[in-house]
Amino acid sequence: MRQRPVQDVSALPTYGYGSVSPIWWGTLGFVALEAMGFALAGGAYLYLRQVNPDWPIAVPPPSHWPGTVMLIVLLASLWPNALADRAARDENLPRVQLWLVVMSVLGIIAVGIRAWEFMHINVRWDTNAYGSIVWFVLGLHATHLITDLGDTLVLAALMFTRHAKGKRFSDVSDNAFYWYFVVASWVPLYALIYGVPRL
Amino acid sequence: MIRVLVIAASLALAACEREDRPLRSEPVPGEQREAIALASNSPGQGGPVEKKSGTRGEYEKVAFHVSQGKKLFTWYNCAGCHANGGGGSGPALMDDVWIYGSAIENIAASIREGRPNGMPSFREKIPEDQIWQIAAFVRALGGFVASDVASSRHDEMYAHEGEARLPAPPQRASAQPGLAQPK
Amino acid sequence: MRFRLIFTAGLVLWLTGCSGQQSALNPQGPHAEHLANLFWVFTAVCSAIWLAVMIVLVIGLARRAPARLDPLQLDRGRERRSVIMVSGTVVGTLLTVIALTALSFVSQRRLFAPDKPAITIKVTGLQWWWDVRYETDSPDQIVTTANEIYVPVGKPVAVKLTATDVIHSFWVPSLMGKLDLIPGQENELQFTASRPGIYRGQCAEFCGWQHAHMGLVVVALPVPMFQTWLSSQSLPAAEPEDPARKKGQEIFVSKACFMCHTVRGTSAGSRVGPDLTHFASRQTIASATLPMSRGNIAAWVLDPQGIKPGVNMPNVPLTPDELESLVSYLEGLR
Amino acid sequence: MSTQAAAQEDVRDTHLDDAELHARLTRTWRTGTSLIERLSSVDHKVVGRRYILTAFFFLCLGGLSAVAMRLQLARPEAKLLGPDLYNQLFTMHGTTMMFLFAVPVMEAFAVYFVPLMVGTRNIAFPRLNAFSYWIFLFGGLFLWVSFLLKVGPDVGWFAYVPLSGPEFSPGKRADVWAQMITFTEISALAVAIEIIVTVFKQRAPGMTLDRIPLFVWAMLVTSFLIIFAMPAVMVASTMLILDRLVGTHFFNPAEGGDSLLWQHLFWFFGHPEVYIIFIPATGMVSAIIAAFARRPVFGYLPLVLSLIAVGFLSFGLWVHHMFVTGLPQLGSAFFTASSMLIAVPNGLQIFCWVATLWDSRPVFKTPLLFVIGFFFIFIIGGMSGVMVASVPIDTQVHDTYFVVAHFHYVLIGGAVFPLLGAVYFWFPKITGRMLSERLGKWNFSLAFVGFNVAFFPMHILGLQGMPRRVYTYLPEMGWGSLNLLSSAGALVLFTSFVLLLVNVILSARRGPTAGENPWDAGTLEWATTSPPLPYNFSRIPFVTHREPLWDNRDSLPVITGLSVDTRETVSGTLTEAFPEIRENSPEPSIWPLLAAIAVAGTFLGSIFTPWAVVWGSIPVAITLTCWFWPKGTPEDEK
Repeated sequence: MRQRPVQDVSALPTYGYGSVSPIWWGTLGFVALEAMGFALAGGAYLYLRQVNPDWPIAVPPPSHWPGTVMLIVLLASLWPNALADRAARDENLPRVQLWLVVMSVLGIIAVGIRAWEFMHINVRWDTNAYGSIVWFVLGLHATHLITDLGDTLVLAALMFTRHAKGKRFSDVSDNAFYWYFVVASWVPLYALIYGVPRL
Repeated sequence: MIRVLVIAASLALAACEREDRPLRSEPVPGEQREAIALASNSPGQGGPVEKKSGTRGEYEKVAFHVSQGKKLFTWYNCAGCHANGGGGSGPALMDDVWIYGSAIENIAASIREGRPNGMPSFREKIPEDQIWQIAAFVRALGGFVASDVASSRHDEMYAHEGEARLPAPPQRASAQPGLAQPK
Repeated sequence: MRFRLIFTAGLVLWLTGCSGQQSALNPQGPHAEHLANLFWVFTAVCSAIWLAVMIVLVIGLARRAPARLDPLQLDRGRERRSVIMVSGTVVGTLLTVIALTALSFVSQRRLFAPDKPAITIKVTGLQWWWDVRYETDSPDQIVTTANEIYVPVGKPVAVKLTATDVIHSFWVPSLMGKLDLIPGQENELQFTASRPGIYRGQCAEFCGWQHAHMGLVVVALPVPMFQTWLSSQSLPAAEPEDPARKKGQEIFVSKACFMCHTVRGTSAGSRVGPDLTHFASRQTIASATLPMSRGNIAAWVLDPQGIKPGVNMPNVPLTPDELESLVSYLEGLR
Repeated sequence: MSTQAAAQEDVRDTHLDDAELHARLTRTWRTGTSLIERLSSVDHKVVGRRYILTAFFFLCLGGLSAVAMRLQLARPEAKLLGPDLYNQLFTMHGTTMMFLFAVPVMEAFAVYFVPLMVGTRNIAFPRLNAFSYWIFLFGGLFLWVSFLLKVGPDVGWFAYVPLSGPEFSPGKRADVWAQMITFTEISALAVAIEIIVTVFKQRAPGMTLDRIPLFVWAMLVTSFLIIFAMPAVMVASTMLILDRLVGTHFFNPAEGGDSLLWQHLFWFFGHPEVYIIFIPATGMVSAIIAAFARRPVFGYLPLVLSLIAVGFLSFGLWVHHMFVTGLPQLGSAFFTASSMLIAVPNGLQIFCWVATLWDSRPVFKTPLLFVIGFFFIFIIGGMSGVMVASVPIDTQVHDTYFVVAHFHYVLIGGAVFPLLGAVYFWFPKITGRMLSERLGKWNFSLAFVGFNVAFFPMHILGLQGMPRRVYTYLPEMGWGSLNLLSSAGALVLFTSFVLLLVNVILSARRGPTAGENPWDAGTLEWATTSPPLPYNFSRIPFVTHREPLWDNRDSLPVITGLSVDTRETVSGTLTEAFPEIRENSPEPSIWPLLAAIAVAGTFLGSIFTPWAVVWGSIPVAITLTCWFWPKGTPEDEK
C-alpha cells in the first residue's frame, strides 16, 4: 500500500519523565496490583478478626514501637526521595548520586528496623491465625522494602558508571515514584497491625 | 533450563515413591508378618538385636503412609498414653531415647506385641499394614523421616510443630538405635 | 438446527418421564416442590428469550440486506432504527432481570424462613459417611445412627450440619436444596417430607476419594411408626443367643472391628466409624452404596478397599468361618 | 536533551527509498537465527507465536484428560480409572484449561495483535514479555511433569481447604498446584501490564480513544481485570503453601483460622477469571463480525461501555459461588441481584452484534460460522447462568452436572468458539497462508454438534441429582444412558479439534497465500505484509478513522522522522495519542530467559523449604540486574 507522509516526529526527544515515560506507567501498573495485594491481605486480617471473638488471639496487642519507628523513618525518607526525584529531572548527576546514596542507606535502615520488628512480634507465625496473618502482612511489606532497596542500590551503582546519562535519570525518577508507594502502603498497614488490636 | 532439569531429575525418583497412594495393602486375606528377632524386653544392655528384611522400610518413604499413621495414632488413642508424642503415662516418642529400638521394625514389633509396664499388644486388633503406618508416623515423630515425606500440622489445637519441621535426631540415636539409656 | 429440535424433543420426553429416586425434578416435599416450580418458571422465561434471540438472528442472517460497495456507507435511517430496537431490548432485559431477581428473593424468603421444627437432627459429615444423632431431652433416649435419617411425615425437620474433617454438602434433592457441612461451623437446614418413602441423597461437595459413594437415605415414616423406630433405636443391642452369633460377637470385640465401631451394650465403644448398634435395621450399607443383605455384608467386611478404594475401613484378614459368624452377628443387630 | 546530536548521528526514515528502508529496518529489528538469538528474541510476534502454540499444546493435554474422564463416566461403576487417578485428572483438566490455556491463549493473541492493531513496532516492555512467556512455559511443564511423577494435584482446580490443607493432602500434590498458580499469575500479570502500557502510550498518532479497535478495548479491560483479580489467588495460594509448609493457621478453625476465607479469596479472583476469558472473546467476535458483515460494528460506544461495565460488575459476583455455605440470606440476595444485573451489559453486546448482522450482507466464511455458533451456545450458557444466580435454584443445582454444563456452555461457547473463529480469521496474517475452508466448515460442524451432544445432557443429569467430581456412579441411579451420550459427544468434539490440527498443519505448508488483507478488513494489522515483517510497519501509520484501511483506500497516511538504525517507536499521550517521545524499544536479551530459570528454580525449591526463597533470591537478583544493566548500545545510551 502506498504511503503518504503527514507528520514528522524527528524533533521529538527520546525519553521523558513522569507520565510521558512508558516505564512510569509500567511502575504504576505494578503499584496497582501490589496495592491490591496489600488490600486483600488487610481484608484477610479484618476477616479473621471478624470470625474470632477475641483479637488478638491469646496474646496482648503487640508493642507499637518498632512499627512507629518504621513509620517515622519512612516518612522522613520522603524528603530525600523527593530531592532525588527533582535532581533526576534536572539531570544533575552529582546530586542524584548523593541522594541515591542517602536513599540506599535509609533503605538499609528500614530493612533493619523490619528485622527488629519481626523479632519483637509477641506471637509466632505458627501459634495461631493471628500470628499467621501478622507475619504475612509484615512479610508482604518487607518484600517491597527489600525489592526497592535492591533497585535503589543497583541504580546508585549505575549512576557512578559511564552509563549515568539520558534515560537513566528517568529510571531514577521512576524508582523514587515506587518508593512513595512503599511508604504510602505502610501507613494503613501500621494502623492495621498496631491500631486494630487496640480497638 | 539446565538447573530446572537437574532439580526436576533429582526430585523425580523421590517423588514417585513419596507420592504413592497404596490403598490395598497385602494380598487379601492373610498377613505376612515381618520375621524379626524381637528386642529383648529387658531394657538397656547393648540394646535390642535387629534383623530387618527392609521390605517395610518403604512405609516411611511414602507420605501417604505417614499421614495415615498420624490419623490412626489419634483414632486408636495412642495419644492417651503418649500424648502428642511428648509422652505421658507412656514414654515420649519425640526424644532420642528408644528403649526398644528406634528402627521401624522395632516400633512395629512394640505395637504388635506390646511391651512391659502398660504397652498393650495390638496383634489382631490393628491390621498389619496399619501397624506399619503408625510405626512410620512414630518414626516421623522421632525426626527420622525425610521432611518432604513427614506429616505437617493437622487442623487441631497447636501442640507442636508438624513432624516435617521437627529437628532430625542427633547422629548416635539414628546410627545405633536403642543404645541410648532409658531415663 | 434440525438436530437441535430433535434433541429438545428428546429432552422434553426425558424430563416428563423422569422420576429418578434422587432428582430435583421429582419433589416429595413442599420445599422441593417450591424449588421445582421456581426452576420451571426460570426455564420457561429463559428459553423464550433464547428462542427469540435465535429467531431474530436467523432472520437477520437470512435476509440479504443490499450490498454496500463502501463498508463505511451507513444508512442513517437504518442506524436510527437499530438504535431504537437495541435500546428497547436492553430495557426489556433490565425489566426481566429485575422481575426474576424479585421472584428469586421472594422464594428465598419463603424457603429459608426458620420454622418451629418438630424434631432436630445433628448430622456430622466425615470421610465418607454421615453420623446422625437425634437430639432428645432425655439423655437415656440418645439415638445415634449413620447414613440414614428417619423423619416423621408432614412434620418440619431441622438438620444441624457440621463436619469434622473436610467440607461436605448435604443434599437430598427430592426434599430440599443442599447446604454445606463445614468444619468449625454449624449450618441448619429445614425440610418436610409430604409422603412416606425412601429418598436418596448424596454428598455434593468434593471431599476426596469416595466423594462419589458418600450417599445417604432419608426414610419418611408416619408419625407412630417413626416413634416406634426412635424408641427401638434408643435401646442397646440385643444379646446374641445362638452360638454362631456369640462367636461373632467375640470376634467383633477382639478383632479390629471394635477399634473403630460402637455397639451399645458391648465393650465396643469407639466413635471413629459408624455406630453399628442397630446395623441390620438399616436399608443400606457402606453409606447407601450396597443394599442390606448377608452377601453384601460379607463382601464389605471382607474387602472394603475393593468396593470403595481409599475408604477408611481396612481389609481385615478373617478365616472363612470367622467371617461367617461375624456376618451372622452383624445380621442380628436389629 | 540529545535530540540534535541524535539527529546528526543516526539515519531517519524520512527520505529513504523503500528498499533501503526495508534493509535497514530489517537489520535493526530482526531476530537472529542462532539458538541463543532465538532464545533472546523480544519480538512480540515471535513471543506471541510461541505463546499461542504452547497454549494450544496445553489445550491438547487438557482435552485428553477430559476424554479420559468421559470414558470413565460412560458406564456406571466403570473400573477404567480409580478415584485417585480420576481426582488428579479432573484437577489437571480444570487447572490446565483455566490457567494454562484459556487465559494465556487470549493474552497470546493480544501479545501478537495489539501492537499491530495500534500501529506500533513492538509491545511495551518486550523483555518482560519474553520473561512472562518463559515463566508460563515453566509453570505448565512443572505441572504436567509433576503429574507424570504421580505428584499431580488431586484437590480440584479450586483446591478448597481443608481438603487441600496439610492434614488431608499429604505429599506435595497440593503444593504443586499452589506453586503453578504463582507461575501463571506472574506471567499473566506481566502481560496485562505490557498491554495496558502499549495501548495507553504506543498507539499510532491519531488513534484517539474512540478509534481504538474493539478487540484492543477488550484486551485493555481484560488486563485491568487481571491486575485487580489475580493478586487475590496469589495471596490465597501463598497462604495455602504456608499452612502446608511452615504450619501457619490461616485455614485451621481450631486456631482461629477459617476455611471460608479461602473460598472468599479464591472466588474474588475466580469470578473475574471467567470474564478475563470471555471479554477478549467478545473483542474477537466484534473483529470478525465487522470483517464479514462488511460494515463497522453497530454501537461502538455502547459496546465499549458495556465492556467496562462488565469489568466492574464482575468483582461484585464472587459470593454466588458460595450460596450453599450458609452465608446470611440477605447478603446472598444482594449477590443474586448483581449476578443477574451483569446480564444487561452482556445482553447489550449481543443485541449490538445482531443489529450489525441485520443491516449487512454477511459473508459466510468459517470465522463467521464460529461466531454464529457462539451466539447459539453462549446465550444458552448465559440463560442457565441467570438460573444459577438465583439463590434458591442454586441450592439445587450447585455442584451438580447442571453447573458443569452451564460453565462449559459459557466458556466453550463464549470463549473457545470465538477463539477458533479468530484462528481462522488471523491465521493468514500470522502465517501468510489461508486455512482450508472445506476442512474449516467440517471443523465447525463437528465442534458444534459434538459440543451440544456432550454438554446439553449434563443439564438434565444435574437436575437428576448427579453431583460434580464423582469418579463413578451406581447403576441404580439411572444416569447411564445420558452419560454415554455425553461421552460420545465428547469424542466428536475431540475429533473436531484433531481436524483443526490437520487443517493448520496442511495449510501452513501449502495453503493458498493470503496477501496483506485477504478479508478486506479495516483495522491496522491488515496494513502490513502477512506474516508481518520484524518491524511491523516500515513507517508508523497515522490513524484517521476507526477502520483506517476502509477510510484510506488508495494510500496510507504515515509519520516520518524515526531513526532506522535503532529500535525507535513513537510514544504518545494517553487520550489523543499525540506523539511525545521517540521511545527506544529494548534489544534482544538472553537475560529474561535466565531470570525465568532462576525464578522457576526458586519456586520449585520453595515447595520443599522456605529457605529456597532466601537462597533463590540471589540468582534472581543477579539475573535481573544483568537484564536491566545498560549494554552501551545506542538504545541504552540515548
